[in-house]
Amino acid sequence: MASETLRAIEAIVMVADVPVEPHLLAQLLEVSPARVEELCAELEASYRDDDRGFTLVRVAGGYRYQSHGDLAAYVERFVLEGQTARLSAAALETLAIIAYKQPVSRAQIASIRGVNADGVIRTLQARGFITEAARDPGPGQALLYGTTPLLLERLGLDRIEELPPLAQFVPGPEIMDALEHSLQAGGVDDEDGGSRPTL
Amino acid sequence: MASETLRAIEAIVMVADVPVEPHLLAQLLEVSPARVEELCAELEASYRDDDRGFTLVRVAGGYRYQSHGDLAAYVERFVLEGQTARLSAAALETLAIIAYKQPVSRAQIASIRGVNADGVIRTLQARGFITEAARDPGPGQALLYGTTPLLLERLGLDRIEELPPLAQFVPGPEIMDALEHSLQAGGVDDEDGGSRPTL
Amino acid sequence: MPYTVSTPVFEGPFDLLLHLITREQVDLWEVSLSDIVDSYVASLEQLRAALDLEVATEFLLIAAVLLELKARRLLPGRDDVELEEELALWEERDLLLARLLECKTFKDAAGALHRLMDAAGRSWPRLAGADERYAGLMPDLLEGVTAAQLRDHMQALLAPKPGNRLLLDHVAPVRISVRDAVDELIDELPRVGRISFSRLTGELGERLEIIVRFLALLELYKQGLVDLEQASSFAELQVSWLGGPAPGAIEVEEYQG
Repeated sequence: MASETLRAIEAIVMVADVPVEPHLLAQLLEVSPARVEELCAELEASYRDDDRGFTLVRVAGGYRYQSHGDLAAYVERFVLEGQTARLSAAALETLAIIAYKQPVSRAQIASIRGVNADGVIRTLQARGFITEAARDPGPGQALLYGTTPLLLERLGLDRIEELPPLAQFVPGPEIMDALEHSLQAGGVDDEDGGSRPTL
Repeated sequence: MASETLRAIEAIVMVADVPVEPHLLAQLLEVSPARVEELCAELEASYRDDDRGFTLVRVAGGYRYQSHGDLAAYVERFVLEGQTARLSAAALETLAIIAYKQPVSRAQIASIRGVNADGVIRTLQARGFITEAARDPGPGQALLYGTTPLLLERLGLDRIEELPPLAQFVPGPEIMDALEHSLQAGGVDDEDGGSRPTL
Repeated sequence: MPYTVSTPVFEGPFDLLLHLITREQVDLWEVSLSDIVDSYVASLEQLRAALDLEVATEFLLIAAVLLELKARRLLPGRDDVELEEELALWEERDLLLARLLECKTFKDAAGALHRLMDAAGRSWPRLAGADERYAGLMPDLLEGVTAAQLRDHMQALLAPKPGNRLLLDHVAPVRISVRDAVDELIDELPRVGRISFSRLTGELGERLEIIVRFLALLELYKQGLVDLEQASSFAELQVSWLGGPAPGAIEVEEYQG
């Protein structure tokens, strides 16, 4: 029976999308960082002994799972064939926010999108479309992101100011729906009940 | 020595960010889809036997790694925000109707629930759980809604057919009787000690 | 709060009705139609501030069927109703039953979905994707992406969300209360003295209004303010005012909370 701490390390590192620092693991699991290092070494050895197709590696100050180097040929095939070529809607949204609001922090992006964007930010950064442009001078010293010359080049722009201006707000179909619904409900006095206010 | 194909499955699923379809794996690894299923079952069993903190699951038509459910308490600490905001009772009911009756129109949903479901439908759509699946071929050409692979992932199901059969939820005889009895019109039954209408 | 109706407890008329019927599961046979109808109408009154027109209509439609069923029960053996009407009532009742059953079925199915989600929610998927060793292999992510597309996304993000309930306070929901009907009758009956039920309700257009007025009449009868006579089972119901206290001084059993 594997220890709960050992299993918890596996679970956390498995769902993390960045390398997890041993200090963080130690804190989450209420053991010493040294113990975390020991357990990770234990896990790494057991994957090696079991001849798994993945490894636990220490990289960029933390632990992460990655596919075993000797299976690179398969992974390459998968990456080439398995992925869709287009950016996801989430990635496009995040890119749009960074382009128009730069420099902007992760927290600000998340608050505009309504969901966390960390994974997407990492992808965009890995592809060289965005970069860490500055640090927030405020207390948190949050990293601020901005766009790269590569992105401008790919969009066919010379300067970021050439981005198309944001138009005056035009209500989208959902807003129209909501308005209409409300006005409809307001039409109690309409005998025929069928007249719909047009906007 | 684990087979190369087995290890390659581990390596590929490890780098995937959506469930990997067995057909794709079969194609990349040049084995039959049935063989892929066998190997995945083997992997799943070996992680279980080794008491790993992660599992290989089949969900939404493909295989993915995920943290073991019994470690939720630890992973929660790491993943700061909850995976999903909770759905309201209204949203769940609407989702159930769409899941079981898809493709289904707004009007059909509203008629089952007895209330307009537009707001709830919009929420479910925004959450990515349902989508406009088709158009009614009839005169109105009403939009018909269906569920998405994301919903399957959230439910932990491989296919929508894995939902428990709806027949299971049809009210039992006690409820039927209660409903029927309560809505009895006329005084026929009142003589024999049934409920007495009181003013 | 979504701008569609979300009442504190009940999502729609079926929800409410199911609750009323099944709440006392211990002693199902004691649940009387009267209690259900009264509770239903009472809840409706409580909910009215939160209802919009469309939903209020659904609630009222069911209230009408319920009241009709109740009215029928109050007069056992009353068969001066036309066969067609009788059949229509049974049809409505069966329809209501069928819809209640369907609603209950999906309610329970929703519970199952909830449990599945809860169980699945205890695991988190791996979403890390391929590491940087494979980054160079990824297809051109920006293919087909234009600056205009970015602008469209930004604009969509900045648009106000229709999440909030728009002001509906100016809407007066349709109200039907037995108390109002009682007041009307107290005003009208002393002037006419004796009148047939059909004349008394002659100018009322809606079936529900007639039913409510009938309930009001029964209320007055119970309090000894009117007399009701019916010569034979098919005869017209005659209403006579027996005199009594000044209008407004009457305690009406609360139908509407």
